[in-house]
Amino acid sequence: MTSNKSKNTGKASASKTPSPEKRTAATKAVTSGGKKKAASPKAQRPKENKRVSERSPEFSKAARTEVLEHNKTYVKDPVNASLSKEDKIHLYREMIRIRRFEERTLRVYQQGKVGGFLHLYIGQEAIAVACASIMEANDHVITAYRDHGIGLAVGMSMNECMAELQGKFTGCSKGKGGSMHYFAPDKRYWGGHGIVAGQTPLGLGLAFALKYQEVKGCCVCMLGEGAVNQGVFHESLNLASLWRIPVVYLIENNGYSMGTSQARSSAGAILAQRAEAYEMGWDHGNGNSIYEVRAKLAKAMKDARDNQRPSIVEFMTYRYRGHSMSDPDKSYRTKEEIENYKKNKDPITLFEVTLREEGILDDEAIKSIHADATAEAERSAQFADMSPFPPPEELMTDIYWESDHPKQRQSKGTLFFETL
Amino acid sequence: MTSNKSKNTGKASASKTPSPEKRTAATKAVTSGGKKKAASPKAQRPKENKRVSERSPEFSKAARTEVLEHNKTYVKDPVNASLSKEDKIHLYREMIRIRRFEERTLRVYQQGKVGGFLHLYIGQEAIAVACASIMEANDHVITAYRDHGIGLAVGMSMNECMAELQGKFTGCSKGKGGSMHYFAPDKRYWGGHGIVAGQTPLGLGLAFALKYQEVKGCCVCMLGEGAVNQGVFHESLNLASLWRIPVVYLIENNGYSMGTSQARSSAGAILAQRAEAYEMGWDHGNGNSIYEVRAKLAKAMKDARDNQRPSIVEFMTYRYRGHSMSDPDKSYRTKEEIENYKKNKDPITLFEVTLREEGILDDEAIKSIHADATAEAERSAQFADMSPFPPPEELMTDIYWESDHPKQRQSKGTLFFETL
Amino acid sequence: MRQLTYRQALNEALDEEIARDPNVVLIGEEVGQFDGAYKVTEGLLKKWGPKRVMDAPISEAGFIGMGVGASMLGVRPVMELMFWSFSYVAFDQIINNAANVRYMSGGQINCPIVIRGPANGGTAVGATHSHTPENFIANTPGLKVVCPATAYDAKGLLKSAIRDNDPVCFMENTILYNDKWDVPEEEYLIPIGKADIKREGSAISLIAHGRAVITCLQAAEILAKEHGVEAEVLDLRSIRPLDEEAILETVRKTNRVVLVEENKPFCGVDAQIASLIQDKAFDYLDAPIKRVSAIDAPQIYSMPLEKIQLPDARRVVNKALEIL
Amino acid sequence: MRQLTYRQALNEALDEEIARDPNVVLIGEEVGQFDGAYKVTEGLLKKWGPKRVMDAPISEAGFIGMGVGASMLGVRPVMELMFWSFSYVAFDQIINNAANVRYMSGGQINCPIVIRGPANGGTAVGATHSHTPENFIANTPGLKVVCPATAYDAKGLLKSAIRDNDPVCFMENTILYNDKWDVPEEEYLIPIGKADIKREGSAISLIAHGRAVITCLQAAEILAKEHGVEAEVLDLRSIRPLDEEAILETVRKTNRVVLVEENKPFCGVDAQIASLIQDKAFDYLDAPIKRVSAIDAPQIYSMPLEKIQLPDARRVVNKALEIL
Ligand SMILES: Cc1ncc(C[n+]2csc(CCOP(=O)(O)OP(=O)(O)O)c2C)c(N)n1
Ligand SMILES: Cc1ncc(C[n+]2csc(CCOP(=O)(O)OP(=O)(O)O)c2C)c(N)n1
Ligand SMILES: [Mg+2]
Ligand SMILES: [Mg+2]
Repeated sequence: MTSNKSKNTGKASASKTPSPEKRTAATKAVTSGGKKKAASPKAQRPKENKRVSERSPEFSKAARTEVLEHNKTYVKDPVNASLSKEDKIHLYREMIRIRRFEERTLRVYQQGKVGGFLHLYIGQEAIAVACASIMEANDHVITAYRDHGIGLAVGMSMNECMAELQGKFTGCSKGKGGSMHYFAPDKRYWGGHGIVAGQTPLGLGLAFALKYQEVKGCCVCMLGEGAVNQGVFHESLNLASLWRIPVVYLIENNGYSMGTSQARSSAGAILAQRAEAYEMGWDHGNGNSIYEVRAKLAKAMKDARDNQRPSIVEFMTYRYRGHSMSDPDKSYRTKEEIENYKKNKDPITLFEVTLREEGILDDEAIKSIHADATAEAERSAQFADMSPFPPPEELMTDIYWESDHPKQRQSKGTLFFETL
Repeated sequence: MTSNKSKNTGKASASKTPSPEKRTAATKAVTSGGKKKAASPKAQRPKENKRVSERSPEFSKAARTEVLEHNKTYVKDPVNASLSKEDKIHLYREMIRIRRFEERTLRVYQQGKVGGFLHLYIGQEAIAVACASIMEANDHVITAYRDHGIGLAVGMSMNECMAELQGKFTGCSKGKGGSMHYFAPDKRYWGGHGIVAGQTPLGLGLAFALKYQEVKGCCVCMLGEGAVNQGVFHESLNLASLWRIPVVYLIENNGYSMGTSQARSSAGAILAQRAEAYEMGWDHGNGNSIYEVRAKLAKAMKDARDNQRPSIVEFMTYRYRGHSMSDPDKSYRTKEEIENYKKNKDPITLFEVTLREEGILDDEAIKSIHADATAEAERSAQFADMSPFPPPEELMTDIYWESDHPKQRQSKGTLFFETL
Repeated sequence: MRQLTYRQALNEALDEEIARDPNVVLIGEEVGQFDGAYKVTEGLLKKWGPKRVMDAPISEAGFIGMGVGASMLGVRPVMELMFWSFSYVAFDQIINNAANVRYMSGGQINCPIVIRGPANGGTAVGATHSHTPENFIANTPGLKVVCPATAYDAKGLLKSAIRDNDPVCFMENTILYNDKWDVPEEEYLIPIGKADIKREGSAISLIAHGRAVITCLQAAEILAKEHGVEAEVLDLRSIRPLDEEAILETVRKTNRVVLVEENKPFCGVDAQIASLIQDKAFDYLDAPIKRVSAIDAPQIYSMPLEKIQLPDARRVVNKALEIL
Repeated sequence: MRQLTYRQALNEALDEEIARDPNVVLIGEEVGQFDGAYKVTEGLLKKWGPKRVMDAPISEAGFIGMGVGASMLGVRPVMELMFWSFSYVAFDQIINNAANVRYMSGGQINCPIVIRGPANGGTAVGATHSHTPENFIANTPGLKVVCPATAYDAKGLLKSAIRDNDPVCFMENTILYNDKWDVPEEEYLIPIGKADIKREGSAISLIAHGRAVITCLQAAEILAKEHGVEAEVLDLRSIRPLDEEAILETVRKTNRVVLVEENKPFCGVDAQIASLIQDKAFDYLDAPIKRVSAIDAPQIYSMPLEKIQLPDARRVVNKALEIL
């Protein structure tokens, strides 16, 4: 009963990048691009240098040439051309921080300290870092349950993230949300949502609020390629286009929704193209090239901010680990496929090669960035370990605004029917 | 906050009929086309002749020329070329029967005998009649709440339909479903569904069952143009295409969902084109031309049956009456617009002109067809009036198959918690 | 005092709150140009323009989710569901997003959204259009549920709902829309969660919400006239928060209770009330708590049968007599 | 007797029913190639091929609606929801279509569909993934709801559900999947709607469904050991139909009841059971009916707190002692 059609997974066409149709707005440097995060405190022991030196040789020569060629286009894009050396190092560091954090969470999970699910972002780092790096002061972002990467990228601390995973009171959501439900509204990051595509109308709503309140900004709403098959996404697209709401739907296409390849879940090759049905703009690109993601996403965000023109931008990427930790990761893809991504398409390695070529990074700098990130991740694990669980009373807070503000409570009567 | 874009309602492009893309199957006469319904009993008093003679002159000369020109294309389509004179008269009669029935229900409603809603099909008759006339032995059909037309067209009696409206026990659903919920599974008509687009996955399921049970057939799932904005329709499209399910989505585009014009509810001009996102076939045509509907729908149904290729076919049409009876029908369209449709685009008049031109119908025949239909509608109203309401016990039947078959009941325990 | 219909009272509440707070925006199908499927929003588009009153396509999950998202940034959307029956296509957005986002974010977010519309049977619109999900919704911590029975309550409660910082699900009744009640000119608010004794009595308590309150008032009249029994009628007005104290108080006074609701019986609101009363006023009960609800079948279309299906005064009276 | 896990028992039921009836088809996310998110369908794609075991995209409303439609033509789809929490995106299809189509068609149609999957908290998957909608679903006439607590029951009830000619919502529990129980080799069916006394006792009745039954059995042990009290544990096994007789019988025997469920309390299943008991066994009650449910908050992520949130044996014991 499954489809007999032979079709592209879309992966095959990852290099063909259809140009955004009907976009007329001139591309302009997004000046806030590359804004810096508070530098992460330096760590003392550079532990991971073995890894660093290991990776570069693995990266094939052909791949290396391809990357450098590819970047020639995107490095010139104004949003990238304006990056300082420090900006670029910052981007690199942020990717490393995410990877090290995720690797560390994996160990924490294996130690039995994480409940439920753990959806790692390893392999997709370029997208979150690119996105956060081009967000302007009134831009917002929201995503699904694979939410650690963007969390760190927008500036959440590893401590609060790691603690959240372990259900600790010091976690970003006081241990109430968990891995899938990170939130940092102060950083204009609205979660972390567990129901596939459930965040897509919420992202629309954030963007609607900007427009309604006459604030110039946009909302980037991230979703997986499997999420496009939820109806509410389509309702959101139609509303976005009809009402000209400044939302950018960013599809992180990692090829699989759990164990289901794109070809087995979605008709049509390029998912972003579904935008055409709604007369929305769309674009499609290589999600492992941070320059390309920045260039294409910045255009879409600008179009949203300046012209109230929503769009879909799809980036092809890959996740190295199983869907969540319980995924045996055996039945639906080959080891070779994973290895090929790691060797030839890794977003961090791609950027490392680029930055070496640009003369911005050398062995020494790379070593220390890795060491810092490793140490920071390690410290976060210790922080989480040492943090307390929420006290039992916390079960009953943060349910209603009113129950949290008893003095300002206007309503009467019983709000809870079985308490501690 | 509403969209500033000036856009087509799709209506403007009704005459541009994009050809079904990528369809390769040769068009072949659908031999069951024009199969006859049991002739409706002749009535004695030809009451409506005044109306008949009234209408033809109103129909403008330009419109007349256009119709005849238009039909030159579609009359040659094999599915129409194979129609006998009787077949054509049958098609005409069915449209008239629907219109007379609907007019009669309106009076019944005004007499206060119909509860709730009453969504009339007047103006859209060509579509239902065309659809029913090309259904083969294993084809199925399902629709939304504007369900009287297709009900009569597939062969339901006016009596059971009129009685249902009045909540009578002799109604097709024993008075339990009402206007929005007609059903005649014995005629492969699966309702009558009140939740907008709620029928779209059901139609998919009927078609799935055919494929699963290895029966060659298809399911036509009708929906309004407003229903395309429900997410479940998109989920259904993706599944249909992915699994190659023989379903044809037939959009009856009457320009409005309640008081909302297409331009105010849907991004994009041609709704059927949303099929492209799913690599489905699509087509678009004039829903007031029964030859055209038959020709285009037959192709789509054949493609579904023969090639397991689902598609969307959209037909532009118009409803003359308000959305339901409580619609004051004042704020969202002009009287002139309605009058123009009645005068120049009426599906019955179009077909009448055509059949006169073809020498198939003359004044006499037309008169008697109208008289029959009027009399039949009148008798159905009497039938309904004389029919009993369901006895109170009927509240508690038809809930579970098991409660209706107590002897075959396998489960135990209490099924109902407040009974009569 | 001037009289307003339930519909006009709601309309006034909306109008006043739009005037009061620029963040209040009405969104729903046909609320603008069409003046509302049930005319609750009549005239508001004309008066306030398309920024404050927005017509939506038939995409309940999309626009309600949008409203939830917008509320996180401080917009105060008042969303109309043409019927609460249509909430089921948007259920995930209500149950998972509106209700949970505050908790899951450790209190960093709140959602001042109102979702309103009619939730009732009794008008021959059949099984797909007659749902009464107050129990479903109130099962979910994080949501509030309000079911006003009179024009006065409808206005005061809707204004409170719009000012509430939590998501409020506001359930009206198409049959009540035309009913007139005294409604003062001057502004007033009714706190959510305060039940109201609509009729005093000492022999038996009839507890209800929504239109069932009106049914109980009729039943009380019959009980008084035909049986000399003075029934107290307690209108819950809101389901969550619930005025437990008022419930227990009337039970302690009368020692006999009939619970009346128009929902289906299984796990209806009155199941919860019965459970509560027998737990907390066990020794005050002189007889089992009795319930009257819709007959337990999908809502029937046929008008005379639907009349039977919903609680009427006679059924309430008979139930009351069983325990008097 | 051989022992099977709850998961294996379900798997066997599916396997046997696929073998028995060519119209039985499994559809759901990851049920095939991935062998099931929770491995309930392990090996079935390999054994039966892609016609009988179909992987679906993430389109619950679409594929469940499709299943309902297919069932109208006699296909017997067994749909997996990865979690019942995801039923909310498909809610309209379940509540309006599966439940109502028979009634609205005057009995012309029936829907032999099974929708199954886990519905439980307790595994730190947070508020969006821990819903227990057995009360919501059972509120709806036209639907059946089954909640097995043991491997034996799971197998016998699932087989009955698949053969049932009405829509059955089958709610499992991920925490039970690994629990082993005696399961005979030979085929057996358990009728839906028959409660089961899982432990006999005379001092108090503990009534529960799903995993709360296991909690009650533990509580009963503690009560016996520490307090010399013999509790009877009644497993409802199905919520609709409901074995009222069995409930009333145990109450008449023990005169004291604690109801235990993992759902949130407001309008939970036990609200209905309490309402029922006090109505129909009023004079048999020596004390108020007590309830133990999940603490009334969105499901918390933090593991130690979620442990507290769900009923445990100690809370059941304490409640029991309140009325002993
Ligand atoms: C409505 C709903 N259905 C199913 C799931 C279970 N689920 C969680 S993640 C996932 C796969 C999503 O894939 P994709 O959107 O591609 O995102 P990715 O995991 O690849 O980042 C599924 C099926 C869910 N959370 N919500
Ligand atoms: C989910 C849902 N939302 C809203 C409604 C109310 N409603 C009934 S019909 C209708 C308009 C539908 O328009 P369209 O699909 O174009 O069909 P038409 O009435 O024109 O035949 C609306 C909004 C509904 N029945 N279901
Ligand atoms: Mg994916
Ligand atoms: Mg329409």
